[in-house]
Amino acid sequence: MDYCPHTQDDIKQMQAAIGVAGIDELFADIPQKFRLKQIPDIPSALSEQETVSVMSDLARKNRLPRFSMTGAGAYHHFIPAVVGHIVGRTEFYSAYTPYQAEISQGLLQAIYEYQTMIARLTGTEIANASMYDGASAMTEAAILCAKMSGKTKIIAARSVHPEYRQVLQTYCRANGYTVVELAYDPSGQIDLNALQNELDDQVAAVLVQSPNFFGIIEDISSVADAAHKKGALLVAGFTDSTSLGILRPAGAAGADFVVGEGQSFGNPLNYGGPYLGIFAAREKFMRRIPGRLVGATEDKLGRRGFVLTLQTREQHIRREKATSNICSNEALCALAAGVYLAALGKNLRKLAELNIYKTQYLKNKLLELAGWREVFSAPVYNEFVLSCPDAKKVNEKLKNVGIIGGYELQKDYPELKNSLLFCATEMISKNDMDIVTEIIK
Amino acid sequence: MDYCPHTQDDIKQMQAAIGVAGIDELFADIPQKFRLKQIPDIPSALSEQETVSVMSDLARKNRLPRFSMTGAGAYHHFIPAVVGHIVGRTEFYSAYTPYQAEISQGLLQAIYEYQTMIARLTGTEIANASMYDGASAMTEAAILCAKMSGKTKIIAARSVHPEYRQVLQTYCRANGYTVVELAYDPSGQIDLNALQNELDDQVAAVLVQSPNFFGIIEDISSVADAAHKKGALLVAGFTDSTSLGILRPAGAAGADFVVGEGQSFGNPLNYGGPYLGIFAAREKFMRRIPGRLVGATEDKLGRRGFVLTLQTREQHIRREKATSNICSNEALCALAAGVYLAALGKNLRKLAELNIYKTQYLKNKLLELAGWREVFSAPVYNEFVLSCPDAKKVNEKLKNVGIIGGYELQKDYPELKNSLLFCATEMISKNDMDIVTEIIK
Amino acid sequence: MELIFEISKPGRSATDISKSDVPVINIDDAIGKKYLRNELDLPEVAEIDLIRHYTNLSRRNFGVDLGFYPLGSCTMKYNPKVNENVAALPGFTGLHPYVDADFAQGNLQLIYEMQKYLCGIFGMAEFTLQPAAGAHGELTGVMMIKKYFEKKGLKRRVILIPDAAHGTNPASSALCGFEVMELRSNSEGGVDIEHLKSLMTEDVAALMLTNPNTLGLFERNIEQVAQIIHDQGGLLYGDGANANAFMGKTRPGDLGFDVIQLNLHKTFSTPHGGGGPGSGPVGVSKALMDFLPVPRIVKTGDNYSWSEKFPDTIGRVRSFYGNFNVIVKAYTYIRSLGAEGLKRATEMAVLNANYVKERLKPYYDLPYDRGCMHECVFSGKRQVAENGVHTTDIAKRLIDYGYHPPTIYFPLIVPEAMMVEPTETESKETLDTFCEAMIAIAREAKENPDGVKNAPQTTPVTRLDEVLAARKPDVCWKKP
Amino acid sequence: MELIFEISKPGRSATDISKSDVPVINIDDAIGKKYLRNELDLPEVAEIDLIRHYTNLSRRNFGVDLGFYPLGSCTMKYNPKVNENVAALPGFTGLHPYVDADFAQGNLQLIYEMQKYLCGIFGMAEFTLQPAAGAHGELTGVMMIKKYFEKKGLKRRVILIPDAAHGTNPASSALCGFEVMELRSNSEGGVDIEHLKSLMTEDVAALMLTNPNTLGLFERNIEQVAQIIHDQGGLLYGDGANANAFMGKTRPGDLGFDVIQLNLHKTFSTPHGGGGPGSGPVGVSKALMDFLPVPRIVKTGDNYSWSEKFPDTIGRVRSFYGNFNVIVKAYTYIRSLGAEGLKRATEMAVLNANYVKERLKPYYDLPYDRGCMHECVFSGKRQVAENGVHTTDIAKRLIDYGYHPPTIYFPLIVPEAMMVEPTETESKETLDTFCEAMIAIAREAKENPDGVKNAPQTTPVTRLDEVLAARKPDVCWKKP
Ligand SMILES: Cc1ncc(COP(=O)(O)O)c(C=O)c1O
Ligand SMILES: Cc1ncc(COP(=O)(O)O)c(C=O)c1O
Repeated sequence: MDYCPHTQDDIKQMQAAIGVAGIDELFADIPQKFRLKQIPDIPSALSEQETVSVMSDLARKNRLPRFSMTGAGAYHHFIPAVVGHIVGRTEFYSAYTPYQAEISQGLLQAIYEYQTMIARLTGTEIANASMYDGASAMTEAAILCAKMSGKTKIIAARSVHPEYRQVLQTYCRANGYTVVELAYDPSGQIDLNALQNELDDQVAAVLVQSPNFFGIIEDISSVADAAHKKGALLVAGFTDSTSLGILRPAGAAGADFVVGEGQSFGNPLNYGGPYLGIFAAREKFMRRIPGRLVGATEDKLGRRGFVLTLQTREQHIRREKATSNICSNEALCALAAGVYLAALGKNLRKLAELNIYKTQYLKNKLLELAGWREVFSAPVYNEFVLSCPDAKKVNEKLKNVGIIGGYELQKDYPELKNSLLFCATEMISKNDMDIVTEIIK
Repeated sequence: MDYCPHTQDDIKQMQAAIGVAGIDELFADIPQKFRLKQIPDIPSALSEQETVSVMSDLARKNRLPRFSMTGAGAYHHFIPAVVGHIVGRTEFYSAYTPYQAEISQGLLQAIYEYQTMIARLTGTEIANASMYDGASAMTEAAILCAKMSGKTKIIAARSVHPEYRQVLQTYCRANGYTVVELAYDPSGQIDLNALQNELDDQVAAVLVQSPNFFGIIEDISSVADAAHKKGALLVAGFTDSTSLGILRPAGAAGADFVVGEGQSFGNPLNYGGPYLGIFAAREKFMRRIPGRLVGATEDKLGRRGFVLTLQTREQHIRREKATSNICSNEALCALAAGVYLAALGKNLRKLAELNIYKTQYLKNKLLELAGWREVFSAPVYNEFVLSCPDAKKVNEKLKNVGIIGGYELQKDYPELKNSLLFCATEMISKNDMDIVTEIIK
Repeated sequence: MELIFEISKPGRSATDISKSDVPVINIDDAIGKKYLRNELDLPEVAEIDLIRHYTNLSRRNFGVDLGFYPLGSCTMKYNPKVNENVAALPGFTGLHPYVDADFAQGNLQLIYEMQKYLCGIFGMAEFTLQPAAGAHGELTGVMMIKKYFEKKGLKRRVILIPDAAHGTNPASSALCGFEVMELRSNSEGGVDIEHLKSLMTEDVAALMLTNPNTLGLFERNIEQVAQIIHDQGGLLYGDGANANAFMGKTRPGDLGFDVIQLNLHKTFSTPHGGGGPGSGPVGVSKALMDFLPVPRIVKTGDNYSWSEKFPDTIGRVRSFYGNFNVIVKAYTYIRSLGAEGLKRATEMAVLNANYVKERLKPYYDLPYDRGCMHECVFSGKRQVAENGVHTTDIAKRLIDYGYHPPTIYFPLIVPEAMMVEPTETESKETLDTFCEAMIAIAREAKENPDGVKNAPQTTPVTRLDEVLAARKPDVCWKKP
Repeated sequence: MELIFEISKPGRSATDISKSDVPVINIDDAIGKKYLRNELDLPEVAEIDLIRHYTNLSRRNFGVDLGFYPLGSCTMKYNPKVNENVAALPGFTGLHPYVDADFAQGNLQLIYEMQKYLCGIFGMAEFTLQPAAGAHGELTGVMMIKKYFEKKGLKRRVILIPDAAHGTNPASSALCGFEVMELRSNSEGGVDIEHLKSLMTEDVAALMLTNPNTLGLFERNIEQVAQIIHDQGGLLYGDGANANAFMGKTRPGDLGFDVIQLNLHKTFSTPHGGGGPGSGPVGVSKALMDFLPVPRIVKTGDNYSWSEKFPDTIGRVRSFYGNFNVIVKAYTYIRSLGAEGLKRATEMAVLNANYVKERLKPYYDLPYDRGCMHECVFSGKRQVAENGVHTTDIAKRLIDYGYHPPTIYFPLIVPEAMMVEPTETESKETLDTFCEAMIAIAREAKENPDGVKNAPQTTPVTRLDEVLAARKPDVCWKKP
């Protein structure tokens, strides 16, 4: 299939208008020796029908699990039908960044609404219109703290998602910042004493997640106090963003930045992407934060309208002095998140409660199994850690019947041998959970 | 789930405005004894998530075949992606009949374009914007011929789709018209001598299909001449509408009405519906044909616009004198057909050729099997009839491996024992067809 | 906008055809030149042209997803998106109608249960889901009535139809060879009992009654009406297009109806598709069950299958089994709402209609001033008399206010009729702003009648010349 | 239009939550009051409100499916619908990133083959698909460059970037701790070789070159440029955002580039989504392979899996594996076009750009009058000087003609720049009507400059006050 509308006639006429005898003349600037005859290693073209069958075969090579008990940064939630119908509106998805406000009011308003919802959810005053994912959101917040303060030390709780910390390391290494990792205590929360000891006047930011990677809810306000006393800023993340529907927002507990993965808000699992980074902050950082910001303004007749604003923060104006290099972001995922939140409204709390009920049930169920124990004691949202006689074997058994078990923590936390991180959302039924224990035992 | 936006407050205020104390007062006109307490036999309400899982389970109770060799009035063709994206535009599907032209120009123009494409395809001058299906299109054409002529006899070839003839019978019985069935000859075409004999001055219309139910291409012009000589009108149908891409249209061969099933044009199999009845005719019948007609006109500034026209034919104006009782039709299916035809354009012929190639191959393949014979000799489009030692057994074997075999003709044509009607479209691959013979032998 | 033909250019195409994986044969030889066409005059456009053409066309069309659409008698309620999604599942869309029942147990169960649900909701003995639309259902019902009398060896020629009835009622009766006699409405907008008595003879097969009728009024004397018909051995046919007015509150079966047709696309919330597809199931009482069209679905154990073995059937009214995929959406709607939800839908629909009626009463004539059901009918008489502003003008002006106009000039017994059916899915806010627009237009009719007569002004075209369209019909484009 | 918050009403909701099938527990006890929030201030709207709100918002937005969108440097080509459909297959959308590789062989094969295809198209040794966008790819590439020198025990501080480069280039370099030095363009719009020589020292890690550059001009001296960089042990980085200009005609790998990033959403036709998601794969030469981010995909036999065992990796740049579902669409695009189709896309893209350049040259200043590649850059200097009409005004006026404006005021080295990238999916007819609009506007600028300055007039809002927006930022709605 070929998507060029050019007929032979068109091409002739256009060549004449340009004054070239053939297409190749248009590529005269490419030195002869570098001209390519033919792209290697690409299968020949397909008709539309062939394309569909080739791609369907490939999709079928994947195996969709019966159900899954792994969250660990990506969560299986029900997506109301309206979300797909709205993000499927071609006026939205076939547009690009709304540089030209007058013909982009739809997207601009939708994003302004998204920013407002996120600010309210996170207990902050402002939010941008998305970073790449939770990891880059947290990382850019940390980098920003360092840039603003001129300090070079960043404290990250070990209970922050391992991959987020790896991304943080990658960015910090390139910038010569040092990352100090902070232990968790037996409850699963961060060790406040360890924090006190690590905090010195070189610390730009403290990074925590609540719920953290273990599903544990952190005591953000204590962390915030400790950090602020030492002039450090607090970057608070979260794992499953649906937790924002019921947990006290980090913003309200004193965090300077609230960042995290927004996938749970109306975006499919998609094998890891596209997702969206939620980035919210205190108002005072408005002119420093990375990413797009939509602002309300007026037209010549005083009618309300929306535009991209404070662009002097951005690379296309500030170049090497920009607060970030981000340009394309995850706008459509943010739109989905906005529609999702508008669809649920206050029901987001009900959803969070349901997740908690399911989680409790699964935990109790699994604890009935011989040799299974709780690893941590602090309260959790929809994930929890249990240790068992043989984690690998458990997952193997479940896999054989098409069920995804828990996340094996040992690879990231050597000290947590045979410990599994389980997740239960509204997508798992009582019946599913009852089956699980049958299969494992 | 409940789709009423009414809050308790709203309801109170509205009751007050109306002057009733409660909802039940609004139903005061319903005699007490007839008031219903509770609808029986309906499962309790479902949440959106539950709805999706209940319906998905039901859908999974169906078994999708690996591939199918049955056409017989409904055809499996590839549907270009654009079709779904256009009929999925909510401005189209959430609208109703475009009574108010000024806010319905989109649909009206699309239907005007559809009418034009159909007229061109069928070799006629006019086409309406859809009947219920092929059967009702053919039946209403026959009834119309009888009404216009005052004659009461209708000749229908036995090679017309059995269900179409059954529907015709049902309508004619109610109207006191007699239907005479016309034999086919050994070639599979209708028996022209038999036709001559049946034709008398009481015959309102002759009904044929080309390709007919056996896949055979009829000699429409001879039939037309015969019919017209005796003052009868010719209603020519077709089976798979993609055949119109390559076969001489009945309109060009002298048919007065060209009718048939349009499902093949961009509409999924959907287990039989919704489909769309194609109804095309000679210009002289314009003021008599059933169904919606869109016409071009002008607005006050002389700009081109489109409206529903010649509505005096229709029930909402003419009531019992209307040419038909049809009101809601298959507009969205007609839109899909229009988009499909616009997408393929001249490629419709290529598609038809591909169907012919596949059909030839399948026929030859099957004829290699011991005891398989061709039943008819005339040329076919993408269906053909073969007789074999044990038709039931063949289909049983195929069914066991998830393949739909041929249509068993015996139930409609007792004389065609162990005869199967096979169909091969672009959706069946050489590989599939090679497997088939392996399975059968 | 240009026509697809006007943007067509030879050599373009929006999709392609696969190369053949089987031997290519000579078509002329295989089929014969005389059977082949030599031209194929279809548009040739690239995918980008096609998408832009139809997408921009869609933007010149108004649907209920864009705004209020109070088109009376058509029940333009909001259709839930989840229904669209589940109906699009390959399991529902992918099956050929002739697959062996083993492949289609899910579809068959759905059809079987849908019939059961409808029997429960409407109090009928059995339903067929075959008819493709309401009018098709009417025809099917009338055919059964005809057969019913034939079975009895009786030949009744007449069907009584109220003057307020929808056009499809007489049209369907006529299409079935019946003679139609018009039944007068009384001063209350109900059946004129005396007139009914005078018309009801041994020659009358049935009364085709819409209840509530097209004025949105419930027939208070329904019991007596049924009595009169049945006493003479006649049958009572119910046009169920207005079922959104009583579903969950009363049942036609209990009211004495022998046959009813439904419009699933209205009451059971399937998108109207710009004029269709619809679905017009027909429900019957025990007495008429044997005449139902074939095929009918039978359940044996947990197994479902189709059967044609019903000797007294009127036969087949459509190929295959009706508009199945529409039925999937309606089934989904019933399952998600449940008994309580269906009842609430009716209650809110009636509440909305009465609210609009009360708010607009002072500004527009209300020919029958009593409690209405799911819709209310005003008359533009006053505006015509005082300002020469017609109902069409009011309708077109509403477009400028961002609304789809109500149904106009129907029912015929109301001069300059405006038939408003808000449906239950509209909020009080929407009704209030609509009513304010109607009130503003009533004022405009007085103060600036020409402004109203020149509406609409906000549309891609202004008022179109329908007379020209009918006088010089152009229903098929010809290259200039 | 009202905000979703302004149409919100307590008690409404567009979806519901299932009743719990497991025991309900007391949340306050289970979690502790101090950890719970007491308010949740989200909009409350019914499904009908939500659909109407966002559908009507969409109708106030312009996308390439509505019309011509020549936004320079962004490659707004038409994106095939079939790609959307296949990417939506449950097999692709439904998998959790942490499922065992056995469940994801289809996805892994797709990623593996996609990397192979990109290597073939661009002549690189290996690709990573992890970066989420072009700028993310730049950062990843620059990090690898840094690591490359660290491995050698060298510390090079500088990256050279042409003055015409896209803002993300210097921003990415800075975000990686490099010092940016600006490289001048010569009179031909190419690299000023002498300036390059003078800047190129042992302290320079790399030159970040966009070829063709943002003027749409191919670097004729590319061989010499590469030579100069490499002679000093430096690396040549290629910003591949403009790959639509050469894909199939030449390969960065052959031209001497050591690292390039692509913008799949541009060259490989994935919808831009109103600003994203995109995808920014990075390709490297053999010398840099070891530094690629982890995880990397490995094939053993017919089996695919992820591996992190690459000691010299720069580490991880994103969680999971990148914007997988975007990659599915790009992969589909490559498969359907094949080698010939990709080449033809480039050829038609360049043909279109040169056609527009030639047609508009007489009316707008063309700072570099030579054959362009996939885009051409005009200057509005003349209109400013003669009529006081600025490029913004011209852009806004184009909106009234039904077009999305080109990229404006970029590249920075062209005053009043208008950067037009037609892409290959646009027809001659579209380019002609666009050019006629541009010509008409040039005339309007002379005859009626105020008309142009007051554009647009056809939009729901007229020109918006961006200064006010920045001076009194309102980025989060507050209840009045
Ligand atoms: C009262 C009434 N009866 C019958 C019909 C006919 O239904 P359909 O359009 O589905 O054929 C309609 C709908 O237009 C109607 O309003
Ligand atoms: C030349 C050039 N380089 C880099 C980028 C950045 O790509 P992205 O927006 O995907 O981050 C862009 C796109 O805006 C570009 O045009």
